Amino acid sequence: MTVLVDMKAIEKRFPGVHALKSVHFNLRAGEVHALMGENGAGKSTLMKILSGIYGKDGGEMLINGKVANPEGPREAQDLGVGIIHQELSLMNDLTAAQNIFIGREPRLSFGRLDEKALNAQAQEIFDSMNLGLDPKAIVGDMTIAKQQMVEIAKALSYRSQILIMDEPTAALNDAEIAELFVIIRRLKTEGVGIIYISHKMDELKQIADRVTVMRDGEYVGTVEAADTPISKIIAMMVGRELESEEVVIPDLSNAETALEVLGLKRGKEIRDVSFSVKKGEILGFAGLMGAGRTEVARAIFGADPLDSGEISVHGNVCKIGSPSDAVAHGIGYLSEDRKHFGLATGMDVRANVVMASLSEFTDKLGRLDQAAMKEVTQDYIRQLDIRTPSDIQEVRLLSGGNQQKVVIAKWLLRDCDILIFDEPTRGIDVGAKSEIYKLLNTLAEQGRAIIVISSELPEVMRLSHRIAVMCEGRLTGILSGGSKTTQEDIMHLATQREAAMQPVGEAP
Amino acid sequence: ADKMYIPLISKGFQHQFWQAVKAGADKAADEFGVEITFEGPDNETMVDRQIDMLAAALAKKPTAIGFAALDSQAAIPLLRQAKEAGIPVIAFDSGVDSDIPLATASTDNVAAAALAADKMAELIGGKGQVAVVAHDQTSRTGIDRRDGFLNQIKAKHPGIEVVTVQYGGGDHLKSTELTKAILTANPDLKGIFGTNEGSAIGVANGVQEMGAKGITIIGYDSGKAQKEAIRSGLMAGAITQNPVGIGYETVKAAIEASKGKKVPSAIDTGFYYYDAKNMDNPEISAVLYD
Amino acid sequence: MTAVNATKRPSIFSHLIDTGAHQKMLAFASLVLLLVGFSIASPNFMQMSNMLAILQATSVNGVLAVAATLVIITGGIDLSVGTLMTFCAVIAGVILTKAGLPLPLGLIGAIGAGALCGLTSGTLVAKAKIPPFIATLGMMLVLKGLSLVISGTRPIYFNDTPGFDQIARGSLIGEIFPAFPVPNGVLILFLIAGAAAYILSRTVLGRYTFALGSNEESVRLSGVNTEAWKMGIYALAGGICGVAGILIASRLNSAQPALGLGYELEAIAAVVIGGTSLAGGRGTIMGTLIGALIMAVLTNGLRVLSVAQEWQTVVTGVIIILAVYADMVRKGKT
Amino acid sequence: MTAVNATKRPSIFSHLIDTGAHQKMLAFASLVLLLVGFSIASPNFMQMSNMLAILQATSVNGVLAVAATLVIITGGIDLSVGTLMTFCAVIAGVILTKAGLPLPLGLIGAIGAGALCGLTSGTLVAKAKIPPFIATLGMMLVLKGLSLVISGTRPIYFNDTPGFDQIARGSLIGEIFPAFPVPNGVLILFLIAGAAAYILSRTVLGRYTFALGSNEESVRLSGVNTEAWKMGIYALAGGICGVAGILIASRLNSAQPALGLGYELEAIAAVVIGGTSLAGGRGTIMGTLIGALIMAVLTNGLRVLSVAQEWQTVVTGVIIILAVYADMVRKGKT
Ligand SMILES: Nc1ncnc2c1ncn2[C@@H]1O[C@H](COP(=O)(O)OP(=O)(O)OP(=O)(O)O)[C@@H](O)[C@H]1O
Ligand SMILES: Nc1ncnc2c1ncn2[C@@H]1O[C@H](COP(=O)(O)OP(=O)(O)OP(=O)(O)O)[C@@H](O)[C@H]1O
Ligand SMILES: [Mg+2]
Ligand SMILES: [Mg+2]
Repeated sequence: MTVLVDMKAIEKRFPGVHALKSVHFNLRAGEVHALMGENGAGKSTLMKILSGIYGKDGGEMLINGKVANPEGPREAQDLGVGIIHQELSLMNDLTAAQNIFIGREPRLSFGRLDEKALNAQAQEIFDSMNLGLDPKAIVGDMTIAKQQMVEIAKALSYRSQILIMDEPTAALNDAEIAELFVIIRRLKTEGVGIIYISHKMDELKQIADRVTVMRDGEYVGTVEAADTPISKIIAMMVGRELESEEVVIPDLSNAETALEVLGLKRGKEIRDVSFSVKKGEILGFAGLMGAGRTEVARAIFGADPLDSGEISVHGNVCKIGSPSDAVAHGIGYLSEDRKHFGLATGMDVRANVVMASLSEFTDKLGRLDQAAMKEVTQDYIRQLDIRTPSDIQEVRLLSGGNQQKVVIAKWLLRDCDILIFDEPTRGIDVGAKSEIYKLLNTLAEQGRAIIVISSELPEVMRLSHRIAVMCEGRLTGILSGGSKTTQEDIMHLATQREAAMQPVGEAP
Repeated sequence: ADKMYIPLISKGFQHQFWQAVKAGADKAADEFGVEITFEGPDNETMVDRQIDMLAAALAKKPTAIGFAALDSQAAIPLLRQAKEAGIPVIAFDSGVDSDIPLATASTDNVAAAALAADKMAELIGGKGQVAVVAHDQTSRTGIDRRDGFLNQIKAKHPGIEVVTVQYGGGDHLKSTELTKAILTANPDLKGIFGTNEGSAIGVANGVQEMGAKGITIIGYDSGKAQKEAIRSGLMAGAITQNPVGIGYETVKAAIEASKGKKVPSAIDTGFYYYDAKNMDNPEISAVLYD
Repeated sequence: MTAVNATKRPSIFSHLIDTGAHQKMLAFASLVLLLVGFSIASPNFMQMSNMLAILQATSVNGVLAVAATLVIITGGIDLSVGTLMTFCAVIAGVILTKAGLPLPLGLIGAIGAGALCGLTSGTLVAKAKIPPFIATLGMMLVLKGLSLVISGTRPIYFNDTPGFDQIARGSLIGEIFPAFPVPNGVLILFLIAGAAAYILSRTVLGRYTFALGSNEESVRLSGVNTEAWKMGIYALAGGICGVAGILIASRLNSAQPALGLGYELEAIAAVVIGGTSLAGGRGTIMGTLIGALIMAVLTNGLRVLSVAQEWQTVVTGVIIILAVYADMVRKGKT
Repeated sequence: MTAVNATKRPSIFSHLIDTGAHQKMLAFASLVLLLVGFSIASPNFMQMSNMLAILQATSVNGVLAVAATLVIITGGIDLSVGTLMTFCAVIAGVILTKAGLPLPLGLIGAIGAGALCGLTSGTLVAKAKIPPFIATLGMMLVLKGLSLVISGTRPIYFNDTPGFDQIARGSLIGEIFPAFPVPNGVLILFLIAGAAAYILSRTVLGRYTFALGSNEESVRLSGVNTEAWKMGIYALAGGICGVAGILIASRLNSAQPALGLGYELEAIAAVVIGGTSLAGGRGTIMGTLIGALIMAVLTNGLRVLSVAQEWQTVVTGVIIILAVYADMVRKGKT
């Protein structure tokens, strides 16, 4: 088999971080080579070097057998390297088609654009992906999942021989992931080499041919996916074995109701949603892309206005007009889109962790207690193992997964009675994930009511005491947690469109 | 020894009027072999900027200073500083509420504008509506010319009604635009007084663009465009001061004062009304500038 | 890739389109409201001659606002439009009057000088990475000074160039339809606006204008030579300022070297009132035109009503805020 | 989860401090370079009296720039600082001269009026969601008009308020160290700057100022009442403009109602030269002070050198661009 990429002893340093320490990596034509490692291991950095975004500080890189040092993405593209970035980088004011073909617009004479051809070509790509997106839709108005689809479409449109996918499925749910895998398999048969980065371990078995593991910027090893058990790969990643746990459903019959939502409505997005969560309970929310879970969460949190509906906290109806009202009532919401809604990425870790709790650190004159803020931040850095050179590193310089941990720390510190986590483990590595699961369980044990929205069914099933399922803005049912409920049960409800409106299974 | 150095701090710089003052000052500088500099703020509201200029001028340890105060009081502390340093100050264009300036070379703007009012009355037959396009609402020259005109009309020409006073900042284009609006609002208008060169040209332009007939335009100062408009009959006439004379006299008085000679405390450089008929008289053409 | 088909939900998309058209209609409505209000308040307001005066008054500021729109959509700002206009007028004066060259050379010279200065600003912004505010503030001062230097701090008259004043003041339309003597300046404004709108919506340059304002880094990572395109956009804007320079010189039949300061804020105000976001990425030329017209109608109307100058200023401020507030309310932002 | 402990890597922390300090040192170096250059070029430049004149010239613009810095860090812009200053001066004039009330009331009145106007702008921006550019442009016009209306379009003199002119002109320092008669205006500038720097770095208000500019939506979703805080910041900036109003009134011993237009650009220029980003989220008061000083030294130095006025403008433009370019180069952006 031809070797498309051969990276040897690659070195990379950032101020204060030795991000890559003599890393090896190679890619063959027609294979899917998974690159695994904890958050901050250096995966994205390695791929940015391959795609010409960063220069390397040492080592050698061969593309198609020739020494290559692409200076800039354009050169890398010319060498056949395409990349789907971990962080979405789209032009929000432009349409899907305009985004996909930016820099390569079909043109008429005199620099005029051929908009028709542009949209037609985009439609072609969407069709080939079996994706029902309108090429003329403005990207900024799309949900994060759809935006991710646009990114994928853009990368595919380059017809690169080497395709890097940096956590393409972080924002996708199972059905969408399945479609992506169909595309990947087709590309494989065409001889394209794919580098695949993901924190979803189950995807490895489905799609990867070989797996390279990195830890702390160092190369750990490369193994065949087919004959290596997942647990071994995890051990290579985290340096120890992780035991998997079963969900234990506590007896909550006597617990008081913490949050009750009645008849929540807003346009087409939320159509009459009612449910309740008890103290000490973890309520999972499952559903397909665009099911309206995020909308419900934002509505409860006061981030978006409501048409009608009633929200009671601890039995008292309350009027929530803004997020500050919600927080005052003890409700916290961790957004699914950390970059836009979760973090001030230009500020440091400390500022972000304390953002929701500043009043705790303020004296009567409005002065901030820096020492106390530093101390709690460093506590969370340890507790969540956030890889950062210090608590005053700017958040934008952290790896994606570590940024997510900062958002989690922010809400853990706020210590709300009712916590809504929207895709809390997006982009978080397996080791950290199990730590976060433990944390959520501890929070529940302490009597907090927790809502977890997740597009990963295993996660929902692993965590939830009860599972609410949504489809097209309606709550189609609430299932009990634990081993009795299967993935099929959930999918059944998640695809239950209109007509059949009877909720299945009631609260325990 | 070094040449004598005399900075002139004026009220403006870019306007033709101030350039003419500068020309007069330059002439005197050549004649008497002294060195001068000439500067002024962008517009006549910038009182504090003018004071910063005065401060910088003082730092240069000049022989004497020429100063056209934007505000009659604001600069007094600096003038006191000049006096303490033994630097004689000559005021030009406008006076200062202080006895520090040894002489003041200026035009009586109130009287000049009153003359414009008289001419306006004469030309429109003593009755009808007129308007004023002024260059500034708050500066000394703006106020004096406006009020000189208005008061004279009120006092001497009861048949004339001043329908509106509007301010175009001396900006040719803005004055054009607002003249057009005035003409629209007052179809029976007989005359317009423009209180400086930019205003006057704006008025002439606006009247021309609107194709209005029978409007008597009286301007202020000169400049090529205004002179031509007067020659062509588009404008009836204008008041001219003697800017070149102001500049010349200021520098001359400054030199004499620095030599310890006595200078007259008020140097009236005079003003004239000119129109197509008299503008080529040597006495008038001498004070007009392009 | 589930079958959440956007075309199956026409409501969302068509809603967006609706809102768009709706919005422009309503922005236009603000303008109409002003026109109607002034017509009622003063019988003199709604005359053909005054409407033409308003259009003529829009022409220079409108052209500058079109130039500013281009730069603002890229996420930049151009403070030099006013003094650049003056500079170009002075250049035309030097070519036509001082050198006595033929008219077309003067026009080309003015527009060329504008484009060159725009290119310089563009280079400072794109290559030297100087924030647009500072780069164009610097250019504003440099050009202000150079206009005075080149002209010898005195106006240059175009008396020796017959027909020069007809560029803005004459009326080709009036020759055909004597009832509508729309001045050529207005015609030129609409031509420039039309061309700019076409460039923005139909050409590669326009596409990159929006793309740069939307997410410059992503455009760069897509392999586009963002620096070159940005410089191109600033140069185009500069060239348009050159046209404004010709217009104002023609109206005043002279190049007034001291003019131009303060015009930049008026132009930017027209752009923002027209709904273009200062953050970049979105905006329309149509909106800018309406914005410029709103400003011109407001100024003219208050003058026609003979409102005292100081109150004119107050009312203008209030109405600018209200116009944009209405826009926000109908966009449902508040 | 290996133990990558932050405290084990002190080098990073100290490195960051180094870079920061390094940069400020270099910005300061630009200033020193100008000072040295002018001193060599003219023996008159480096005199105590001229240095004091430069400081005095910095005081008003510096205070305005501090106010502008606060708003700019939130990601906004304040075009009304200049006319708000004037408005506050007029208010002081009305209280002290027209109503003849005691001095402290006049000062409180001016600062209070400033804060109130700032609060109004803040409300327009935060609640009515009007873009800051438009909200403060509107305020700028409204305040310009109101200053004229309230003052009756003529200056109000403070001759009946003994000691009023000493607020900016007097010198407390000079009484203690007669060799350094630093005017009180300069002292007040440093006090205001110090207070603003303290607020920015040490208080909740300051923290939210940066956070709002960094990512407002994420702050809102953290449960912060962003509207209230933003209004607070604008009000604070307005109050600071009130102080500038007192300073300029004291320097001129009068409230000049037409003053103030154009001052906003100068203030914003000082802020941006000082390294504060117009995109919001980052900036320092120290930088702003240096920026204001650079502007003042430049203007004064060129005058002392007797550079022709038109060339002064050109050189100022060029040096502003160069100063910021140097900043970009050392930040490694180009
Ligand atoms: N531009 C930068 N400046 C400073 N440090 C950086 C920069 N980019 C990355 N790093 C650091 O380099 C290390 C590797 O980051 P990288 O993004 O490659 O991790 P990753 O393996 O992709 O992690 P994740 O799974 O969380 O995405 C991290 O410690 C990160 O903080
Ligand atoms: N900005 C927007 N403009 C238009 N429609 C939107 C927008 N955001 C969401 N929607 C629509 O609202 C509905 C609910 O979306 P939401 O993001 O709440 O779904 P979700 O269940 O959280 O799914 P996901 O797994 O994608 O987060 C979908 O129909 C979606 O297309
Ligand atoms: Mg990564
Ligand atoms: Mg969601």
